[in-house]
Amino acid sequence: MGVQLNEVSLSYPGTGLVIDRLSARIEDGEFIAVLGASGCGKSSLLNLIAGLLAPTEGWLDVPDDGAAFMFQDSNLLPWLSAGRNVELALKLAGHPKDTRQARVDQLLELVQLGHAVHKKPHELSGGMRQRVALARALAQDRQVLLMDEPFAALDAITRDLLHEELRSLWEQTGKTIIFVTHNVREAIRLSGRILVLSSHPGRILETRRITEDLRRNPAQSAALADELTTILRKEQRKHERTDAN
Amino acid sequence: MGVQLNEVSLSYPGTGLVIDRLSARIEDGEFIAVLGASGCGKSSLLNLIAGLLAPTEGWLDVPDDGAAFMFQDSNLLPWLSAGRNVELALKLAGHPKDTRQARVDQLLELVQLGHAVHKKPHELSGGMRQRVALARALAQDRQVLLMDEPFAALDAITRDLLHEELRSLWEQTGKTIIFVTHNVREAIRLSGRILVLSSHPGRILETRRITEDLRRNPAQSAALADELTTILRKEQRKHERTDAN
Amino acid sequence: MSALTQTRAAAALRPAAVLRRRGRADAVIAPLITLVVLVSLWQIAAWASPLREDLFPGPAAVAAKLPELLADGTLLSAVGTSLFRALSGFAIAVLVATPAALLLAHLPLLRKGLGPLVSAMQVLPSIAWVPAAIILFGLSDATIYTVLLLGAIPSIINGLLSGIDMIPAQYSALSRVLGASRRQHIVHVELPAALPGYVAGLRQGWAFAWRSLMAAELIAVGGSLALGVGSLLQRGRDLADLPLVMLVILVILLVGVLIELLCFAPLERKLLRDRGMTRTGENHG
Amino acid sequence: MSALTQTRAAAALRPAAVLRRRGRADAVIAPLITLVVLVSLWQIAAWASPLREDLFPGPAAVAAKLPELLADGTLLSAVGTSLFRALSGFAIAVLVATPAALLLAHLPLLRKGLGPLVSAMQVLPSIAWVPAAIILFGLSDATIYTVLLLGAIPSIINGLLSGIDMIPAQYSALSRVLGASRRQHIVHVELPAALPGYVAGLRQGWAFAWRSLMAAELIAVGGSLALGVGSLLQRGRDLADLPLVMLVILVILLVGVLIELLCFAPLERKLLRDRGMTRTGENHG
Amino acid sequence: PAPAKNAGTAADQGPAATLRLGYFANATHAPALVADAKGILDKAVGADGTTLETQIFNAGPAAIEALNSGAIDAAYLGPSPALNSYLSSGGTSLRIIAGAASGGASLVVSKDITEVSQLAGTELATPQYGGTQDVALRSFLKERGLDESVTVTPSSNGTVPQLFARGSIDGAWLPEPHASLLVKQYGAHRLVNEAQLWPEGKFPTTVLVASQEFITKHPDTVRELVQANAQAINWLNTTGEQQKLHTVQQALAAHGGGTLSDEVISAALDQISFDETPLSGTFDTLVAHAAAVGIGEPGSTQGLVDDSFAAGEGK
Ligand SMILES: Nc1ncnc2c1ncn2[C@@H]1O[C@H](COP(=O)(O)OP(=O)(O)OP(=O)(O)O)[C@@H](O)[C@H]1O
Ligand SMILES: Nc1ncnc2c1ncn2[C@@H]1O[C@H](COP(=O)(O)OP(=O)(O)OP(=O)(O)O)[C@@H](O)[C@H]1O
Ligand SMILES: [Mg+2]
Ligand SMILES: [Mg+2]
Repeated sequence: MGVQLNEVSLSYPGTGLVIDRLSARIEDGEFIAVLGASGCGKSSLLNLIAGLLAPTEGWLDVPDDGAAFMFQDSNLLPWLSAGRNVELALKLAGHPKDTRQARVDQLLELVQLGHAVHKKPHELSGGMRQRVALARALAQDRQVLLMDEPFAALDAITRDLLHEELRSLWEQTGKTIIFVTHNVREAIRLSGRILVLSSHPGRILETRRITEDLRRNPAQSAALADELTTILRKEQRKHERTDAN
Repeated sequence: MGVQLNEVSLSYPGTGLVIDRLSARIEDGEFIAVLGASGCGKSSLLNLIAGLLAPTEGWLDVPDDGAAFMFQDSNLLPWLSAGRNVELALKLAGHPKDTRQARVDQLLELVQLGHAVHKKPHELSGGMRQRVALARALAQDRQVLLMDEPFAALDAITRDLLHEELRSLWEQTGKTIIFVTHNVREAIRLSGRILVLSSHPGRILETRRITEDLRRNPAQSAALADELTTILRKEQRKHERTDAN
Repeated sequence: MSALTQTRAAAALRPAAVLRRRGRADAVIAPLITLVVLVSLWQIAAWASPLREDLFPGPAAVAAKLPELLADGTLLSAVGTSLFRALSGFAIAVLVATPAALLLAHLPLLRKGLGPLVSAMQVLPSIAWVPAAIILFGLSDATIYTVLLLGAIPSIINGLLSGIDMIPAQYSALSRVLGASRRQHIVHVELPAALPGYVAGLRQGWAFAWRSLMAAELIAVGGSLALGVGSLLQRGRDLADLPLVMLVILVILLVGVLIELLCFAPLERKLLRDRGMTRTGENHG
Repeated sequence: MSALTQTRAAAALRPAAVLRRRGRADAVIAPLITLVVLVSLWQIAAWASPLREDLFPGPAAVAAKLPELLADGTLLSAVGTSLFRALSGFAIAVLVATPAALLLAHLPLLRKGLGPLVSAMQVLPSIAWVPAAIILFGLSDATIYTVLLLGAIPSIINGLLSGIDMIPAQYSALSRVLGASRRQHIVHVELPAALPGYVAGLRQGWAFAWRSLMAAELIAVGGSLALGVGSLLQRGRDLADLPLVMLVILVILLVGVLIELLCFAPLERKLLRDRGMTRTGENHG
Repeated sequence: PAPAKNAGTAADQGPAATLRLGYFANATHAPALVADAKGILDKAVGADGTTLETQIFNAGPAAIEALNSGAIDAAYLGPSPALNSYLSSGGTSLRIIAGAASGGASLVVSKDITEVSQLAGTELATPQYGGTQDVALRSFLKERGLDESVTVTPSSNGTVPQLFARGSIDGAWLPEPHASLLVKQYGAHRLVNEAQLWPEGKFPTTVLVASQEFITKHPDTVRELVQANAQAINWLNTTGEQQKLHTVQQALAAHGGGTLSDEVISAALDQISFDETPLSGTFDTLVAHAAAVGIGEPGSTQGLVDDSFAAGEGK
């Protein structure tokens, strides 16, 4: 039950073509990182997979029960406390009432927010909101998990902690995880495969498999990080040149 | 015309004490980075300096004309295009009408968004919105510039580019810049002094001066980064232990 | 650097319980002061005015009318009757209008077809319904409720619809992602998100309900239908009894102020506070 | 994996010009279909109903009334008169209510003192003002406008106030940071941010204006005051001329639908589209 | 230009520049309709250079309010609004300067009620609480001991036919043409003609009033108005049935009141007699009736009627 994209294109009325005949096959249980310049279409791609946007052309195949999605902005419901926001996801996923509170507490503990269950979103800091959103995405408990820059607003320490949690969750549950990040190192550290998107329009520029060996080897990781950064930089340069024309 | 905080405390009704008798003196023209765990009170501190919150105790002194502020969320006005959002800042800063358009174009070029002048915020990607907010903060042209995680949503390449722009802007204008970041390396790369905040409640845990020499020396920089990370990690541990009690 | 900065900062939003408590006291005292000021102005105007006393009765003349109306219980029972009709009618209107608005919001074609009609029905004066209601229901409370409902329902529908329209698209996306059924989306996301706009619509709906009731109560001034405030007002006009007219106006205003202070204002304040907003316009300078 | 997923995706929001164009056509056709359906139902009910024809006139009987009223120009001139009064009165009401609402929003004490009174004035039936207005202004258009304004202004004030209340606090913070003066804050931030709620308030205000006008037009049917639609309606009622009553109701509905379709709906659609929202309830499944 | 507290200090100022007259587009206001439509009024006041402005009202209260505010100078009205205004202003607001119509009010009931005694247990409507017909019905019932067993429902002229048609009420005490409308089109019949209850069968239905201020300032204009009223009434009383009907219907149509059938209007005109004497003697009785059924305060009608103008008409 992976995800398959076949010659998928997407254009917005004002913007034009954003994703151009993109094809990809993501196996069941894969952990995929998506890299790309700001505005290249990463969030749009996740929206397509989540079924929130329909492709202008092409087709895609996702599991019947959809995908859990952690949005780029935390998108918490402002009238619900942190705990209730997470609980809503559990409720809509069909969890019985009596087990929900315990699960909410557990999930918020996981993201280091056990003390903030009763806080409303406007009483939380930016990073805390993002963590509540993360807890909510985990509460959905779907086979496919889409995450849009899940750790962008977090400090290094909390981020490290959550990296570990996410890895072990993936190992235990065998979920298919697709996450967008701007942090090349983060991508190498977490994922099994990295997709690099080009911009204007978005296509797959590069695909890299990350083996356990490579991950464990600091020198090799650093080399790959440099390489990916160079690819991204080259892509950006190309655009500056085309823009100047 | 620096910023001075004297025994400043802040508490929120539901949360209690967030900043505890914090004193600091930021000289005119300094470039300060603020580090700290998620939820420790960094945004609250900037809000205090910007005059958006009043301290529960203590007092602070800021220049008469207030401070330019780039919010953690981009906080663009949704009914205005990217260009008009920036223009509004120029208008309210008293720029004459005939020079505004040129300045808007210049600022949006600076943040690599020359092509998106006419886009409404909802047509922009997360990183693009953040860059518009950055352009708007620069448009305000105040002596003090407060920035709350200005580059969090940006890819590494764009971030590098904007780092350079920000440095050269600071060198040219001699602004007092206070910026919050989660990226220790970013702090070392940009700032002249780093303040590390503790959490629950927020106090200044450490202050480090960054010299040009240190910045140029990769090994020394890396060492400092490690050291700061260790400090932050220790602080976090302490809390885990107190929480468990 | 200057002291000015500090005053600016001190004037900023201070998240302290003290302020909130002072606000509560103000909420009672300020309307009272307004009342005293308005009554004084009225008395002064009555003295200074060159108009005959029966054309511009002062507060004293109006107050003199009060014991008489209180003595025979007319006023109290009229207020009681009208208030009961208005509140129960309003409750029914809310119960009917809410699902209707949801239907319109979720069936685009239905909305395109009926939406303009609903807005048009809002502008139809209540008395227009009277002949039809009488033919259908005769001189019964059903007639009065019909006129009231036809006045209030379109307004509440429109209020809820515009509340729903203003819901950020991201909440709908969230609902989809969480796998909410349509019913769940409505209950857990749409209604709470639209609530502030909805309450604004309810306030207008209440006004429409009350005004339509006044019109409906002109159908019959007693007899088999209980006497309401609207009938009393008309009676004052019929008998050229301006003190009575004024008294009824004051009573209606009083009822309006009380409903606002006891229901809508606290409701709205709670909703906004839940969402981290304030109501009193203290948010700027 | 299944085809089902694909249909779900296809049903999602498709940002295509095609859809929008189809939407425009719908916006005209759907109300027309509604009209045809309603008229047919009415005709069937009239045939089936055991009521006498003068008590429940069918579309034919009402249509038969039309040529007569059109011939002597009564109907057209009455609609013209009322529409002119309503539109000009509404414009004045907006011009008065907007600054009043801003004052109330920015002076917390004033709002606490007068806010409940404004809400209470909304519930005061228009005819309550008639005696006072006539005594002050005699039988002039001023009287009619007074009644209309007192009906519409409180409603628009409340609409704008609740629009302002719902402005996210972060916009006010932005204004402060950008160094906006209070006037600049109002013009550049507060009013545009409150606009969707304000337009909802305007729609209700328009309804109040029109209904108050109908009440005011009952004062006089002719002479120095031109005949309006309200007078025509009252005449139909007085003489138990139900076809006339129905005809006037239809005319009022028509005016209401046209104002909605030509003014409010496009305005609201533009406002929402500017902010990346949609109006038609297409946002969920 | 609302009247001052102590109106009437100004003395005779000769003919008025304009005479602003209010009336209803209604069969009981036929003298006004005819006087206006046939130019009788124009001619009468025009001789002194006075211009005439007329104003059509829907109901008594608005006309009284207009008179009180000085927006009109004189009006054709039912006696009860005139009386109410006179009493509530302590006798300072207006005076009745002539009669216009009398008679033309009946208790019309459904076919199955043929005797007054059968009224017990019924529900009867009147056009307006405390109005002329309302008081008449209540005192009629009281005198016959029926006031406990009959429900009186004040509604409005326009609402009564619908109530009657669906059987919500058993009858109504109505003025013309509403009584005739019920008889001709809704199958009611006349059980009591109010004329039977009054000496000589005369009681006021429409009177001509003027504000006291206007009477004091412009007695000449008032006199001309009263004369025009008398001429119109004379015309109504001497003209053939058909022409009378035609003229009245046309005048009604001109003011938008012409939607009743010829049959109803002609029946209504039959019921009404037009008479320029103000029937001064009846007003105390009206007040007494009202007080007896508990509506309004007993008050003195002394000075309500000013028949000095009507008297001068004899020349
Ligand atoms: N309006 C509020 N009401 C109550 N508590 C609040 C409010 N705003 C912030 N807080 C609390 O104050 C603390 C500090 O918040 P702040 O936003 O300053 O953190 P931060 O350091 O910016 O964190 P982050 O890095 O996640 O953005 C948090 O614990 C938060 O819950
Ligand atoms: N609703 C919309 N209407 C028009 N254009 C849009 C819309 N949403 C996104 N775009 C455009 O599509 C492009 C891709 O946007 P997207 O949000 O997918 O970028 P992203 O890769 O997620 O960027 P970031 O890293 O900054 O979040 C951008 O150029 C943006 O301007
Ligand atoms: Mg994105
Ligand atoms: Mg923060």
